[in-house]
Amino acid sequence: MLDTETFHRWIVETARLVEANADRLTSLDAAIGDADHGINLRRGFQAAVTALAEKPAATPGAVLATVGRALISKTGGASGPLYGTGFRHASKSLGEAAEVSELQLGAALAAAVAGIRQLGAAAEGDKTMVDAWTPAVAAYQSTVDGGGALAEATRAAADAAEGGLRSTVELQARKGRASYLGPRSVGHEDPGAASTVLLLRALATVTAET
Amino acid sequence: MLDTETFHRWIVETARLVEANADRLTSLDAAIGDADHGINLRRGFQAAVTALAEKPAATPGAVLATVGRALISKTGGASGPLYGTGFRHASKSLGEAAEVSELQLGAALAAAVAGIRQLGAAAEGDKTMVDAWTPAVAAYQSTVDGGGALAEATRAAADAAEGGLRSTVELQARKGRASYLGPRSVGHEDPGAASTVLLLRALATVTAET
Amino acid sequence: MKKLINAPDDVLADALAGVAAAHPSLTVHLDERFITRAGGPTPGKVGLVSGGGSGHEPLHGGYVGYGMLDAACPGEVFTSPVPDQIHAATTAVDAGAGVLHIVKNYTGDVLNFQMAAELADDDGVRVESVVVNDDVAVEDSTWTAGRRGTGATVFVEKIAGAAAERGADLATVAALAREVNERSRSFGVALTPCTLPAAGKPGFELADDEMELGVGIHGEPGRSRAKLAPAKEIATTALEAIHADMPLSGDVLVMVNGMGGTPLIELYVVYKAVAEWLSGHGVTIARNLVGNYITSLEMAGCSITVCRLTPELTELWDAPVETPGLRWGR
Amino acid sequence: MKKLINAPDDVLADALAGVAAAHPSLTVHLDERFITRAGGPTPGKVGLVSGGGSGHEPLHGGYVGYGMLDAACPGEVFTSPVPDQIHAATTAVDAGAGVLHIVKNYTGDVLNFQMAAELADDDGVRVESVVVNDDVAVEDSTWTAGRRGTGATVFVEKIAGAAAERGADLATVAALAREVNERSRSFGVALTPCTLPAAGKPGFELADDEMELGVGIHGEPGRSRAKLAPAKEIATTALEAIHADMPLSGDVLVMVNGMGGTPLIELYVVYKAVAEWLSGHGVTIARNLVGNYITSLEMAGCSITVCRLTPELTELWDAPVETPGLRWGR
Ligand SMILES: Nc1ncnc2c1ncn2[C@@H]1O[C@H](COP(=O)(O)OP(=O)(O)O)[C@@H](O)[C@H]1O
Ligand SMILES: Nc1ncnc2c1ncn2[C@@H]1O[C@H](COP(=O)(O)OP(=O)(O)O)[C@@H](O)[C@H]1O
Ligand SMILES: [Mg+2]
Ligand SMILES: [Mg+2]
Ligand SMILES: [Mg+2]
Ligand SMILES: [Mg+2]
Repeated sequence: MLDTETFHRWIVETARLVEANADRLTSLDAAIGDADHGINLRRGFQAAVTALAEKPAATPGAVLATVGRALISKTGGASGPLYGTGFRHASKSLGEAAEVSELQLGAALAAAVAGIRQLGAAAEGDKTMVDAWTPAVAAYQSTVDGGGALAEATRAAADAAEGGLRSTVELQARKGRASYLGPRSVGHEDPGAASTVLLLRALATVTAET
Repeated sequence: MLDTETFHRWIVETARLVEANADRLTSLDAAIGDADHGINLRRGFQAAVTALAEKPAATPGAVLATVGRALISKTGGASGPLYGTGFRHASKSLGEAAEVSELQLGAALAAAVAGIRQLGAAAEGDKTMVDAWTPAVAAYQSTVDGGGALAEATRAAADAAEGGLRSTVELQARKGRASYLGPRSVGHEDPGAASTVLLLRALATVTAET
Repeated sequence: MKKLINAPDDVLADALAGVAAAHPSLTVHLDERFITRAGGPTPGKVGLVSGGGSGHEPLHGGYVGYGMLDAACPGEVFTSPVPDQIHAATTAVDAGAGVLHIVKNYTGDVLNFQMAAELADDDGVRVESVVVNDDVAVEDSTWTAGRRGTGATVFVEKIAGAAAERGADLATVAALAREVNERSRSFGVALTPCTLPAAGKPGFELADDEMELGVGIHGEPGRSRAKLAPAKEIATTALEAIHADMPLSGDVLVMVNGMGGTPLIELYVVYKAVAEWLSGHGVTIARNLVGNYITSLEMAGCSITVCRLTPELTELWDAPVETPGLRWGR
Repeated sequence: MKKLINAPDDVLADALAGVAAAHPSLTVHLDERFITRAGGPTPGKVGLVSGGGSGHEPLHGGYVGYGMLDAACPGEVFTSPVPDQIHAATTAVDAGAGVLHIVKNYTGDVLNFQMAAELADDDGVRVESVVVNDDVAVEDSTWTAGRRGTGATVFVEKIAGAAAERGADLATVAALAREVNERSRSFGVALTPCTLPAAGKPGFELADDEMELGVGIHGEPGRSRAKLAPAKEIATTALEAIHADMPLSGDVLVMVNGMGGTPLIELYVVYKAVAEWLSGHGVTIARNLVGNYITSLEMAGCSITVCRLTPELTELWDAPVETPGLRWGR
């Protein structure tokens, strides 16, 4: 079971990874977008960490609601509303639960990706963060379904996200700013997929000992 | 004695030298001015050559009047009115004469520099074209006074102008755009003094065989 | 990176404070990050709210004022504004007649305005949105995010603003805004890249003899790289791309827009080429703008926007406007 | 060199043709190289003629129109106009009340305007000249060519233009122009050099972390090279130089002017710093301009100009003006 504290640590760890990788994310975005993804997410996750510090959340769901709200309010760009909506949907899925089981976490992750897909209208193969989220959620689910431990499932999710990220290199973008490039978008990793890997890697890290 | 044709060739030769040295003149102006002296003079002397070709002048004085008018009309900058006025004063000094003696040429050169000094209000030592003109006219005069031939006198004038040019390196500008630099104008040749050398070198060339 | 700034993170806050100090006709809500007319909402008038990433000045804050916008929401440099600030601006300018959101077609802008519209709707404010998508450099297909919104935004804001000022209702103002957008097309060319203050290095690279054809206003790559060409050829490339997409005829409104780092003298050189191409194709320039109206930081280059006018659009274009960026008739 | 041009030698001719095509309110005399108001001279009004090297647009051609100039004489890029064109413009705008020449203090401009004034005098046209010399970056001593004329030219043209429009006579208009010049000071800073089209390479060089303090509008070197500093420090340096030369107090008109390659967002960052410095020194900004008003091709940087207003000057500043570069009140 994951407690509120673990969710809090997830966000702090994500913010740390985003900070450490901000330049890389921005460079990826420079290649096929407008060179601000790292800057946007750094601003967004710093705001999320600050919001959690200022008004500590009582439940895992409340953590995610605060994070979603902060991301929407502070990130801007395409990624802000998308990640923010993802966290809000995940939060709703968790409801008032004080502790979260691996099944509940799986449902929350599925809710997140559903929210993102609904808002952005992107399908798998469109070369967006959805290409990292979708296999990650599937890998998590099948690990849990196969009786795997939570730590195993989150690691599988992060690994699958990484696979999804790699798969975006070959793809031509059909959503977001990179789609303006048409065929010239091929040959580059999608920045949003890259940040999704960080998010899930952070989750694997904070749940590694559970 | 110098005929109209020689005066015409003087201007053509000057235009050629200005063209060949335009980049150097512009670089000198870049250091202490606004990087256009070669461009200005090229435009001016091309216009002078064209004007002479379109409407051939009948006397040496008419050649210089046409040149003065063309320089004033087409050069712009500080150098246009200054050189133009110099040529016009020289023209007036020559009057209607069909041929010009070394004495008459000496008077014309003296008139040119007087016209330039009057318009620009620059004295020797102000780091302007006057620093090349003044010793050149003096050298011409003393060569002629000493019984030297015309060819000798024009060569002496060109050499003295070159000496004057070199003397400008050490000077601090007190007139023209370079004066805005104050002490920072020291250490560079004055572009107008450099173009004056070309003008007098051209005169020496076309009078070498007289 | 050479910029007249204090610190990369302070650029927007400092610039907004500068706008506040410079323009008594505007109220700059520094904390909430939006700009309104100083007088508050005009009773009974439809409110016009636009916004987008900063770095395109005078767009959008410079177009707040009589005859144009009621509010502008500047995002971080090249980053769409967030729903909160758009929501706050929308509520602030609503005078009961509803609010039109003028949104450039970028996923980020569209999503953030959409969220803001939902928040405003919860407050009972009627919101219509028009999405500007005039850039012919990118394909408009159901398989992409569609065309980008660029220069036509200035036309939409001016003409819809004039209609709103005359008392047109929300549906009419929105329909006019969409009409202007549909009748407008743009094409941009970059000679140099630009540098986001927070990034510190150029967003893309161009060789000394290269230009980017079809560049986006955030420095997004365009249709192709090409060898730098004379202004006349560049104008022809742009106009042919526009003409291929929307055949030009009759009276047009033309904007030759500088991207921030291009001197006005060059824009006039381009304008000459544009005027000659159009008159050679039987098209009449009835109105024009030459200058920096929608920029991309210090990018060198220009964009050309053409709007096929109708008598109604011409009349609304001519109506008085009084903003820091566009002013005539008062 | 990356420029939107056709050929270096055609820049001015092409740009003038572009100005002619863009502005029906202007008549561009393409062969004689001067720009007048389309309507011809205003009977009984003192004519205002300015001019100078091109590359500073909108100065001067962009300031021809109601309430400002009657004619502008553009020289080649960064080169003063020649007497012929100034003479032709002077004759063209004389409506019997005489003509004021507004000349920036550079030897070339002064000499060429002086020759033109003599030619006009021969034609019986009364000419007065005012020489603008507001740049505090260079020493004003009898041992130099004196101060350079920069940003104050915009103020002189606007205020003298308003007085002429109201029917003031030549002596009065000239006296006002001199008063504005005497009450104005400027200081400029360059972050990058600019390139003359005909030269093909930058007129000077600056390291990646350097700026030129006190730069001239033709890229002339200034007081000193310094390490690039925050906008606030740059504004302080400029204002202290101005204040040391002409103590500031009371109401002022301030211009934060972009040199051509600086985005507007940065000018607002500078304006904030300027406003704070002035209010910290008890000086009130009564009027301001923020934008590109007197440029140096694509140079990045800005200049700050301050004019100590009087009630009369303020009123004349506020008077209607209708030019491509400055417009309000009609
Ligand atoms: N419609 C969409 N659906 C899902 N993800 C999207 C969509 N559009 C963009 N993205 C994601 O957002 C990322 C870009 O985010 P960011 O650079 O922060 O925003 P912006 O494109 O507005 O500058 C892309 O790499 C992509 O993963
Ligand atoms: N007052 C003056 N008297 C004599 N010569 C001058 C004066 N002012 C400038 N010059 C000369 O003109 C030269 C510069 O000419 P040019 O570059 O063509 O004009 P500008 O300075 O207007 O750009 C200087 O190098 C200097 O020799
Ligand atoms: Mg981006
Ligand atoms: Mg020069
Ligand atoms: Mg962005
Ligand atoms: Mg010059």
